[in-house]
Amino acid sequence: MQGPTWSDGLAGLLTGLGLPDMLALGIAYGIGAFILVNFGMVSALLLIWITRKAISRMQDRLGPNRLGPYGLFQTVADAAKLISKEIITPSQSDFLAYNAAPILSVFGVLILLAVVPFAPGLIGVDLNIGVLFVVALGSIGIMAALMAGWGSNNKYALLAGFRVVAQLLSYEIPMVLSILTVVLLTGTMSFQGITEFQSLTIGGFNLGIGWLGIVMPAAMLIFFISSLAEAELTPFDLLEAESELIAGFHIEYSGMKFAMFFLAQFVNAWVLSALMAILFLGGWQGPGVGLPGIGPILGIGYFFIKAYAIYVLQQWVRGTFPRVRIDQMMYFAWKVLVPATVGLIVVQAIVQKLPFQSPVIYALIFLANIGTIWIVVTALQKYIKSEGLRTKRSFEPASLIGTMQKADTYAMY
Amino acid sequence: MVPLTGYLLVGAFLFSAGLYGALARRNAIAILMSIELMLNAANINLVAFWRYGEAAQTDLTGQVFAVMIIALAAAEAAVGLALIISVYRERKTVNVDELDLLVG
Amino acid sequence: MPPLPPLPSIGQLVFAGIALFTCASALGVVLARNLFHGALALVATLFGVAALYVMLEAEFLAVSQVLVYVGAIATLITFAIMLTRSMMYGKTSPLNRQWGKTGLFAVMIFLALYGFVGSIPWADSAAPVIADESMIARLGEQFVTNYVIAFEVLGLLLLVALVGAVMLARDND
Amino acid sequence: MLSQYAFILIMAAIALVLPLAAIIMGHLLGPRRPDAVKNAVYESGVETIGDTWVQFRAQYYLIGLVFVVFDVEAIFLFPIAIAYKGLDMFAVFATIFFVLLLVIGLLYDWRKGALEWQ
Repeated sequence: MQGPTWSDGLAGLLTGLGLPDMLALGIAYGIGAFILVNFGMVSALLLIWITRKAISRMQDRLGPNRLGPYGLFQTVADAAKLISKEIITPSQSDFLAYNAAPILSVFGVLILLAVVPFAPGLIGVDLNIGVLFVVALGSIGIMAALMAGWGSNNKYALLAGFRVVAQLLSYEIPMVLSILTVVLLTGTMSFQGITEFQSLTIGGFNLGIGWLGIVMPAAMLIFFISSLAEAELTPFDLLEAESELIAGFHIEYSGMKFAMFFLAQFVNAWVLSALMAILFLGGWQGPGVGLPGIGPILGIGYFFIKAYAIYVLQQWVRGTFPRVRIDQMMYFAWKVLVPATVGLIVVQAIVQKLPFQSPVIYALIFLANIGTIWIVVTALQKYIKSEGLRTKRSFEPASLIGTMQKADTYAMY
Repeated sequence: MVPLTGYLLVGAFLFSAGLYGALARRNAIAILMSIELMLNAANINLVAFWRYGEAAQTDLTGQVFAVMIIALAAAEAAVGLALIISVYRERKTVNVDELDLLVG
Repeated sequence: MPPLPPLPSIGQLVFAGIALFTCASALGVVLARNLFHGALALVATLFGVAALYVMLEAEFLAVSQVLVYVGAIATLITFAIMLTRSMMYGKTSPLNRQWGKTGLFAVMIFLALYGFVGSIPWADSAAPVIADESMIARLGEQFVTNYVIAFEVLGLLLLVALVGAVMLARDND
Repeated sequence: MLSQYAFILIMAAIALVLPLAAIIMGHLLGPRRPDAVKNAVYESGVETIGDTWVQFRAQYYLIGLVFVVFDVEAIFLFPIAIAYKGLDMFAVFATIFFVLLLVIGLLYDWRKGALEWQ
C-alpha cells in the first residue's frame, strides 16, 4: 500500500530476468510463503529452547546445556528423536478426525504469519482486515482440538477438548474487544496501518515511541491475559492438567503427530506475543525507523526484540503462577474481563467524540484505562479474599461432613 | 472473470442440498445444519448480485444484508440448538420422527 | 468445426476448484451417516463459501463468515451433537421414510433453478471495485445510518436469543 | 486485492503440505510394530468400558451461546470502529445502545447464574 513491498521488489527482479508479470508475482509469492512457513516451523525449535532455559532458570536449574552452545541444539535432537518414533494409532479412532487434527492445528497457526508485519514493507500481505483475519483463523485451532478430542476415542481427550474449547471461546471475547479498542482509536484494521499510527514524529525525526500501550495500559493488560489463556500457558493450562486429564486433548498422539500439536502451541504463543508487540508496543516502530536504508533493518530488530521479550514475559508468568480452577477461569473471563473491556469501549467511544484536542483525548483515554485497572484489581482482591475464606473453611473439621455429598455435584467436567 | 451464473449455480446447489437435508434427515441437529446451508446459499446470491450490480462501489445493500443474515443465523442456531438440547433432556431423543407428542 | 472456447483464466480455474470443493462438502453435510463428520463437512462448506466471498471481493464478509460460522456456530453445533449423543454409528438410518420423495423434489428444484439461471443472460463481468478499507468503513456507516432500525432490531434479537436460549439450555437444578 | 489472497492461498497450500510431509516422514522413518495393548486407548491403565461418552454438562453449551452473541456483536462493531471518525452523534448513540442491549443480556445471565460453573 504505502511504499515498496518485498513482493513488488522480488517480482520486479524476476520480470527483469524476462519472466511474464503473472508468473513472476506467483514465483515471488511462492518463495515468500515458503520462507514464512519455514520460519514458523524452525522458530519453534528456538522457542522451545527459550522456554526451557527461562523456566529452568526460574526453578534454579540449568536447563539444556549439553548439545551445542548453551544447549541450543537440544531441540534439534528432540525433533530428530520425535521423527524416528513410532506413530501409534489407537484402535477405534476416527480416521478423518484423528489424522486431520494435528495438521489443521499447525495450519491454523502458520497461516497467521502471513499478516505479521516484520518491518516497513516486509509483511506477507497487508490485508485490509488483517486484525480480524487473525481472530477468525484462530477458530481453526478450536476445531482441531475438538477433532483431536473426539477422534481419538478417549474419555480424557474428549474432556480436555471440551475444556480447551470452553477456555478459548471465553477468552476470545476479551481479546477481540481489546483489539477493538485499538481499532477504534486508529481507525484501521491493517497491521501496517496500526503500526504506522504508533510513530511519534518530532521535528521531522521519527522517534517511533507513540506506542498505544502507553495510552491504553488496561487494554494491553487484558490482551496479555487473554493471550496467555489462548496460548494455553500456565495460569490457564488446566486443559493439560496432568493430574486430571493425563495430557490434554492430544493424549493419544505420538511421534510426529504429537510434535505437530507441540509446535502449534509454541508458535501460537509467539504469534500472540508478536501481536501484542504490534498492537500495543509499536511493532517495528522505534527510534530511527524512518531513516532511509538502515530503517527497515532497525525495524526488524525492534520487532523481534519486542516479540521475544513478550514471549519471555509469558514464560516468566508461566513459571510463577499457580494453575486456576475451571470455575475461576470462567469467572475471570466473563465476570471480570468482558465487563471491563465493554466498559472501556463505551467510555472510549464517548471520549473520542468529545470536542477536545487529541492530546486531551489521549489523556482521558489513559485515565479511563487506569480506572478500569483499579476496578478490576479491587474486584479481584474481593474475590481472592472470599476464595481464601472458603478454602480455610473447607479445612475446618465441622465443614468436612458438609463436603461429603454425592460425587456428581463436585465433578468439574 | 467468472460469470455471475457460476455463483448463482453454486448457490442453487447449496440450496437444493440443504433442502434435501432439511426434509430427509431424522436428526434435528442435521436438519439445523441443512438450514444453515440454505442460508449460506441465500448469502452467496446476495453478495454475487451486489458485486455484479450497477453500483457495486457505492451501494452496499447486498453486503449489509449478508452480514445481517450471518447474525440472524447465529441467533437462530443458538436458540434452535438450545431447544434441541432441552427436548433431548425431556425425551432422550433428537430424532424428529420420534418426537410425536401431538399424535394421540 | 466450431471454434474452441477460450482457455479459462487462473481466476476461473480457482473459482471452479472452490465451487467443486464447496458443493462436495455440502453433499457431505446432508449425506454423512456420522453426524460429527457432517459437522466437519459443514465447516469445510463454510470455508468454501468464505473463499467465494473473497473471489467476489467482499473480504469483510469472508472474515465474518469464518469468525461467526466456523468459530461460533459450528462449535455450538458440535457441542450440541456431543451433548445429545446423537452420533448414530450407522445403527439406524440417518434418513426418514420420505427421503426418496424428498430427494426427487430437491433434484427437481435444482434443475428448475438451473434452467432459470441458465435462461437469463446475466452479466458476464462486473465493473471493477476498489475494495479497500473505505468500503468497510462505508459498510459500518450503513449499519448506523440507513439500516439503523434493522441494526437495533438485530441487537434486540440477539438479546432475546441470549436470554431465551440460556433459559432453555440450562440444567434445571 | 485478489492478488493478496493469492498469497494467502499459496501460503495455505504450503502450510498444509509441510506438516503433512513431516507426519508422513515420521510414518516412514519410525518403526511400525502395532499390537493390541499398544493400540488400546490410554485411560490411566484402567480398561475402557463403553464408548467415549461421558455425561457432559450443558454449561459448555452456555459458554458457547454467550460467545456466539458477543462474536456477532464484534462483527458489527469492527466496521463501525473504522468508520467512527466520520460518524455523527446519532450514529454514536445507536452504537452505544446496541452494545448496551447485549450488556443487559450478559447481566441477566449473570444474575440467573448462567455464567457460574456449578
